Amino acid sequence: MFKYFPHTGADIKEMLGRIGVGSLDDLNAEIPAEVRFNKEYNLPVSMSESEVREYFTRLGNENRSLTVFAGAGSYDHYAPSVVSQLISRSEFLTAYTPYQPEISQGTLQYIFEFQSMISELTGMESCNASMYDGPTATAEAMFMAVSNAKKRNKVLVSKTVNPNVMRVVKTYAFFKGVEIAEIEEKEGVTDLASMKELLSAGDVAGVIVSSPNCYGIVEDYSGFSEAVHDAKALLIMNADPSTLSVLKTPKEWGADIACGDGQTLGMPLNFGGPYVGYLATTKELLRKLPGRIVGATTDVDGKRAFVLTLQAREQHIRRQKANSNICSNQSLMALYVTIYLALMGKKGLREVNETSYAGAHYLCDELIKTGKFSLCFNHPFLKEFAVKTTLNVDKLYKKLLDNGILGGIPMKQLKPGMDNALLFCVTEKRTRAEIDRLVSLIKEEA
Amino acid sequence: MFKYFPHTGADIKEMLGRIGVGSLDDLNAEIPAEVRFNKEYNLPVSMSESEVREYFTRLGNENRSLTVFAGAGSYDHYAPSVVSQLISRSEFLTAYTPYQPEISQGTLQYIFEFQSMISELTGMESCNASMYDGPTATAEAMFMAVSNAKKRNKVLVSKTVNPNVMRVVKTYAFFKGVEIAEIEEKEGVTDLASMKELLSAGDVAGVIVSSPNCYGIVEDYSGFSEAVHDAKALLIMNADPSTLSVLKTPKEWGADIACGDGQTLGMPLNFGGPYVGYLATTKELLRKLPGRIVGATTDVDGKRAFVLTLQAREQHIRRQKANSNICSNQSLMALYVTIYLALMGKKGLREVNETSYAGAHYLCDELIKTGKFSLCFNHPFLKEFAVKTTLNVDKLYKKLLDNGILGGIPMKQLKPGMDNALLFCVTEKRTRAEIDRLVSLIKEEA
Amino acid sequence: YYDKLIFEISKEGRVGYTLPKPDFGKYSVNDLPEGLLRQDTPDLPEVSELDVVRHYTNVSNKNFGVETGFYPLGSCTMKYNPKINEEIAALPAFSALHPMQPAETAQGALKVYYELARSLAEISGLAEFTLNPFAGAHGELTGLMLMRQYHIKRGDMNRTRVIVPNSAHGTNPASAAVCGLEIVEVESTPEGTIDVEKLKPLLDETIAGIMMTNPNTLGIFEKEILEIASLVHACGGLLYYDGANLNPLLGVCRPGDMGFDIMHINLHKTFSTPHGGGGPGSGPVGVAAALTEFLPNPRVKKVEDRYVVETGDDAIGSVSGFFGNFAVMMRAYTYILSLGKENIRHVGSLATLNANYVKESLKQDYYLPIEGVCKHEFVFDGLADKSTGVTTLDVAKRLLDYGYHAPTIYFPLLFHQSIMIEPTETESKETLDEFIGVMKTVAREARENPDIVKSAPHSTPVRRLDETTAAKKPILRFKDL
Amino acid sequence: YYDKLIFEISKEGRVGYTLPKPDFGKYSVNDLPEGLLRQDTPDLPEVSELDVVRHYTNVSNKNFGVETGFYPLGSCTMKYNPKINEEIAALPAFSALHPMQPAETAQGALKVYYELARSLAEISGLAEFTLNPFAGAHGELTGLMLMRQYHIKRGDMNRTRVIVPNSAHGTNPASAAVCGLEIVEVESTPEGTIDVEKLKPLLDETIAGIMMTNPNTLGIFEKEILEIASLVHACGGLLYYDGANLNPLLGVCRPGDMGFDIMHINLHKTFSTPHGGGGPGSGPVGVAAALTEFLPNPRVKKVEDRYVVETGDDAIGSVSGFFGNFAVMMRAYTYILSLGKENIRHVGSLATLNANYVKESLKQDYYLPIEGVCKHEFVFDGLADKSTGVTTLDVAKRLLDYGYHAPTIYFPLLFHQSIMIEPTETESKETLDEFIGVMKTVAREARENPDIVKSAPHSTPVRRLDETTAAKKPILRFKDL
Repeated sequence: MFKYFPHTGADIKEMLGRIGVGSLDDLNAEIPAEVRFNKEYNLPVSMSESEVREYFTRLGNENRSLTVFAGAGSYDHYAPSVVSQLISRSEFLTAYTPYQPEISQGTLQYIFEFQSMISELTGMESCNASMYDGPTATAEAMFMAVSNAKKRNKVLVSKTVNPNVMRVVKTYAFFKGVEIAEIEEKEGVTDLASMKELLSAGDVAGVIVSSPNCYGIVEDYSGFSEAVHDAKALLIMNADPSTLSVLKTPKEWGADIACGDGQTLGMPLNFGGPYVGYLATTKELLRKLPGRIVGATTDVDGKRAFVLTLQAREQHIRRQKANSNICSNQSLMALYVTIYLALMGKKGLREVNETSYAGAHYLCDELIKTGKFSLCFNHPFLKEFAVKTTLNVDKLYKKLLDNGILGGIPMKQLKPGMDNALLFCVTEKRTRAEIDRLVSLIKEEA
Repeated sequence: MFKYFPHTGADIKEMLGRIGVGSLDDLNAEIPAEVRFNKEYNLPVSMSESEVREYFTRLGNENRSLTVFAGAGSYDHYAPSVVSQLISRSEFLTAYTPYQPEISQGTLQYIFEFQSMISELTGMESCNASMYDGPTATAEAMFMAVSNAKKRNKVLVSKTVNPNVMRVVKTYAFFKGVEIAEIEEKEGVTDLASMKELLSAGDVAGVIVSSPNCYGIVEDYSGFSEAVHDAKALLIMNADPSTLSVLKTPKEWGADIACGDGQTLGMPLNFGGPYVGYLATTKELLRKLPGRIVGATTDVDGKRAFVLTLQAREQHIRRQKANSNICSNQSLMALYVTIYLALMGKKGLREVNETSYAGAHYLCDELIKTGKFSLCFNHPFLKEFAVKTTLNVDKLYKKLLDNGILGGIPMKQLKPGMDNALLFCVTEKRTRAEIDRLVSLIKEEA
Repeated sequence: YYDKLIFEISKEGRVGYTLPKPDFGKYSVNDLPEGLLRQDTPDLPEVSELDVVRHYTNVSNKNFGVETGFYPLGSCTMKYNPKINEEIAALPAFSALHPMQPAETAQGALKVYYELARSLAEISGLAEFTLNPFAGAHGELTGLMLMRQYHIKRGDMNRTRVIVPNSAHGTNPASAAVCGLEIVEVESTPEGTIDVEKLKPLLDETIAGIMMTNPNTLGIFEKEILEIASLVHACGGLLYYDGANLNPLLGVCRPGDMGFDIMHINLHKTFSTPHGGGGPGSGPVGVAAALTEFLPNPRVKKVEDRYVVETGDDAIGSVSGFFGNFAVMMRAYTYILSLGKENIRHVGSLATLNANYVKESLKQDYYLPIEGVCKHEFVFDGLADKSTGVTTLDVAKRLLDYGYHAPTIYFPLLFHQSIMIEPTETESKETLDEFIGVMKTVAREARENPDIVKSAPHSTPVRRLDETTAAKKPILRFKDL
Repeated sequence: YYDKLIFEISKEGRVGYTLPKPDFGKYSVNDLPEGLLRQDTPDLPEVSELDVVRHYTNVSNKNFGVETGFYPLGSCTMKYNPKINEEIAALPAFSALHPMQPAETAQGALKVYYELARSLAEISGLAEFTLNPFAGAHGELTGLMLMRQYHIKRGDMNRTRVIVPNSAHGTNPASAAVCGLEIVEVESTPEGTIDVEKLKPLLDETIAGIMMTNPNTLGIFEKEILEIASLVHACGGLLYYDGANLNPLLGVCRPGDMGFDIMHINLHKTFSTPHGGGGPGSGPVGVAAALTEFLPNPRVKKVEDRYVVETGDDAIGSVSGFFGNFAVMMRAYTYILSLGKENIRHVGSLATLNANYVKESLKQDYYLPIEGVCKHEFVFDGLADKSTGVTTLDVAKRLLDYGYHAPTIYFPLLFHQSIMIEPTETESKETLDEFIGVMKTVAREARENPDIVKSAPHSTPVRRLDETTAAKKPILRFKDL
């Protein structure tokens, strides 16, 4: 037999005997002949383990390892060795959703820690056990707002929200029948006046903004929550959680829901996934929160323990009226975040931002010094920034790639029309030498 | 502080207080000033984890990954993914020698399994918990023979033993005062007549031969054990344990001690280490066996359990007369062997040899077909063989390297004087395509 | 018993990280306008690296996984998660790829995506797959979006109702609702399959389609599937296949050949990727040829020998930021290549063999409401002896004491005391025999010493929990403890 | 409790492997002459991959490691084994290297060997290192060979005696014996250090040298080391430093500066590589300038910017097949680079701080035979209260119940009830405080409830073992069970 099938010939015979059928084939006797698959699959033949390794090594050689100056939703932050090694413990890796809490305290405890940490970062009181990714978490936040508003089903989204997030929000909205209106941007930031005008119709359930925004700009949301709340809508803020050790939190901005992607908390780029979404809200909106939630309790002996709780929400008891169909979380990636944040702690996460900030601003200044670059918008940024250039963007991008460097990303890939702009990102992993090399390659073109 | 030092400033102060000294420096007050090291170490400054990765990745790029047709003591067999992942479980990896058996049954049990498996392969009744590597295991076997013989301290070693083994044996022998005499080889195999002559002096404690030998030849040791035993000496056989699923065992040849390197049981090449030695013997010689040994017993509740046993042998009670100073084993590598053999089992290990045999003989035949090669010696071989060639050996070796292929190894590296020969090895990992490419590169030279 | 939270071993000034020293001079994040900066410091732990490692090692030991023991969790296909899958998924040549790097620099990764999608199409008998959805439920939602898009693009705007059997997985109606569809339940026959006669009257021009799984949640094959398919198609609807139960069909039949138009697959079930305590999973969605133009963006295509990333105008939109859970796909594709066509074909029958063996071995002790051959899983309706007062919950908890994960309980809802068992094909007869033995022991205990079962578990890290208080007074973070 | 052996879950016909299908036609190993072939089949297990994974996972759970809890094992330096070390050691760019591939194709690996050797030389104050020895004891043997070779090459053939303090590690005399040296014991002062006055008369022209460790096995620094060195050197002997106790010296002093000529280092102690349940370790040996020509083959040298492999004619020979345990070196070098010069300098003092803190906290409860500041470890001579009948063994076993590994016991032999404790610098004050608390609890139990201590452990996977029968009737393999 095969290494994943423990059945010996004798086993099969004995087992068929107990079942009372004559052959393996007889086990499928009730299946109509018309639908039986009697051919061979058109698939490769079995590869032995060393052939599998060989195959993927060869495929891997067809990928290029690049020095990443790109962000746009995926950030090349440092991923500690401890994390990947601990999450590979089979007790974490091969467990199911913690339906049996007595033998799942490992999963339940780390999710409780995850919720606690996300609460600390966002300032929110209530956090769930994680979502698929940032974009879907934002879409779920939108549904929360609509559900909360009862009759109103329009949601405003700022044009400065990352287009990847925007696309998913729009897709979800379309099929659920939620109306999306976009808030205009002005000089790279959300236009408060445009938002107020859209709110004035009185039919808005929620407003989605982001921090930093799709240009890397740290927007000033002063006055936003007041305007949104005056219109009886909810303010949803998609925020990069890594930045929340230094930037004003969604809570401080007056947001009702914080959401976003935890990839920045030390996850590998993974060609886009798995990442992990987070979704946090106020105490008041707790019961609108979709997905799994872990709470503390005690067992019959009075021992502290953790358990999936608030399961009796709409997707379970009124599932036909569900606002969310999510029934799992991105648990192992939540563990990734939890261990990452435990390692980095109070001090480390600030240092990540300090170093990224310094590197990004150094690069930005060096680019501007060439005389061929200027900031697209004159607003503060942290680790990511958009610059206009008089150079040929496509040629530059290609040249950097040829030299093993990814980015800046041509801004037109994100915002059609922004033909002469690039979006650069610098994390704490980028060294002075790497930046200087990037700049000198660019200077060759300048 | 540093990530591996959990001491906060407050901790240090409080701890010094309890100790009753004023500063960390005061803890070393008794050390004479003349020997205090008050300079800075001439070492690099601390690298953060991502810098460490970067550094070793760069160094790794200065190594060349080669398709291995070389053996000569290190064999490129398939190393299952299961093994490396299981041995990285911290309960195995970060444990000490199992001095406290109550909390070390994991280590003790797998060593018991290791001993059982090595016993099966060698045919021997008694096996220890593993040695450093094959060469040192062979040296220890030599000491066993000398100790067993009491007054005689000469040991014969066949010239067909791998020179790497020979060198270590000679080094150990020299300092311990054991006399080594070499048995002549004849047409690539140990000369029985030469051995008999050397034995006839009556001063020989042991005889060391190997299987397969340094040319890859599977020697026929018929008559050897009788001659050795007639001379009241012990027969020591260094055997590649991987081959023992198909080749006549040391026990079947009448050997008293089997030893060798377990690297062939699925260990990575590791640039030469860690590997693992094994040492097995008869029931009669059990108490001469150096190193750790695990035995079965019961606990006070009658539960089956395992424990380090026979510790009261000479290196402990008469340590000044010790025949061995070994006080650890190569435990984790013994686990490597154990898991490997569990996976491969009865059938798999035979298949490894079947495939290696077929590949090696195919390559050999293809080389001979070129008309430029012939076997050095006309004897049976398994996976490794030495060929003479009319081509320029150095040029050929270099050409293959330039094409990403290691080997055959120029035989002169092992046996000075064998200038026109190459030692090829083919394991089950080498595909037909790889062999054909090797042959076609050689044909370009032919 | 280790009972600390990471916050409880935190101490001011301790660190667990190293970061590169910045080398850029004067810049400081405090140069940002004061109003954009956080006023307080988040209360994250301060611990050493060893603290972290020891903490999460000890936390892990409070968990049960497939590698700890047998996990007969019905509907979850807790098969062995091969180690080689993990090794391959961790290859830096893939894990270090940025999702926005140009296709020409990620040909290896795009090939994995493309080939896996093709393999799934072959195995399911459908035309094309997207691998973007993140999980089974996400795949369902995506699949229903495709169903709606199909009708919308045909101008058939009134098809907003979807038929779901009353034995369906709980997510089916929820997914439909989130997709803006109204649910119509169709009843089951006493044998647990869809009642075709009851289905017929439901089929009209408002029906977008039907969601089914086959075998259904009772592990019973819907024999009348071809008739169902032709009825639904005749009314203009589409058939959605819930791939949660795909495992028994490998080598046996293909959803596409049964008339299904859309399906999702749980890579973490049928294709052996680990469940990870709840995720990340992956929920690829396949469609028949008529629906391929609606698949979500981005899409991976092969043009001659190269792989490209495309977006389509008729797509439903995007359901994910990038390409879905790529690292999970790496594992699934490794599994498919490892098995190859000659082994994949045995998966279904062996899974079915194991399920029937357990069922036949236990039907004296547990009440089997539906007789006959099941597929990969089956349902008992509690203990055969109904006089003991021992519930399905008690049985489940008692199994934990014996070192097993419990089966799925109280699902499907068709029975009051459902115990749903799915052994999967990777479990040996010995493991099944031991489990059968323990199930019989528990049945005997229920008769002879019911209290020990009712108060179980006894030997787990914690015992039964007060779930009521947890829900009534939710404590969701350390600060509120 | 999982109690099976892998052989006990074996079943004929089951497999746990896949191998490439040979593609070479007619060849078969059975073509070898009949007389060269094995007659029977070795009785290896036949199990599935899942069987193997679950078996060894469950077996691992019967073990205790540094990541499970505190391991205060004196003389063993059970410090934290950083995870990044493991990641780096596993890089295929190193682990796939064949030891015989030409130096020009292994420059990265040779550089690691070379740079690590240079780093150890800097840290120890010696001239050059070989990294070939596989373990501490192997390093000792190699070091003594170097000592003898030095005298032999000078024609000083009568130096065959080596002085060893009576507090020495057990391997010291054994290593000397294996190296053909005769042991001369020198007594200790009541403070546990070498009695210089007793040393003097031993020093004559038959003395090859002295083997010491400093701090010694009691954790006491040999203050008179400079006088000892000058005495031994004056008589023509050499000083060997047993590196088992190097940890407290990091940042404090260097063996070379104290006059030592030869030393070994245990990478698995001071340099944080894992102990692996007994190995693989690594025991590099360093020497003063006068001995470098004797270092074993092969040697790694730097010639301009390239690294080469050399052999030397005056070398003692070879002590290993190749370059030693290279993958262990990768870990140690990662550790050194991670710490860097600014952190390595703190290791010694912090290790000493931890040891003294525990010692001072427990000396009311346990009898401290030698007062004063210790270095990285110290020895109690059993409980302070000698009236209880509770032995050191009992205390050790009781600690297991509380989730600790036991300290080293009955070593050094100088005291009857030795308990040797070495906390290492990677343990936090909280961990030490908890350990101190438990040690005090055990001391109280010894007074108040001695039976619970004498019959400990109670909560471990197995309890005290019958070691006598194990040794009397040895059962060393499954077949003999």
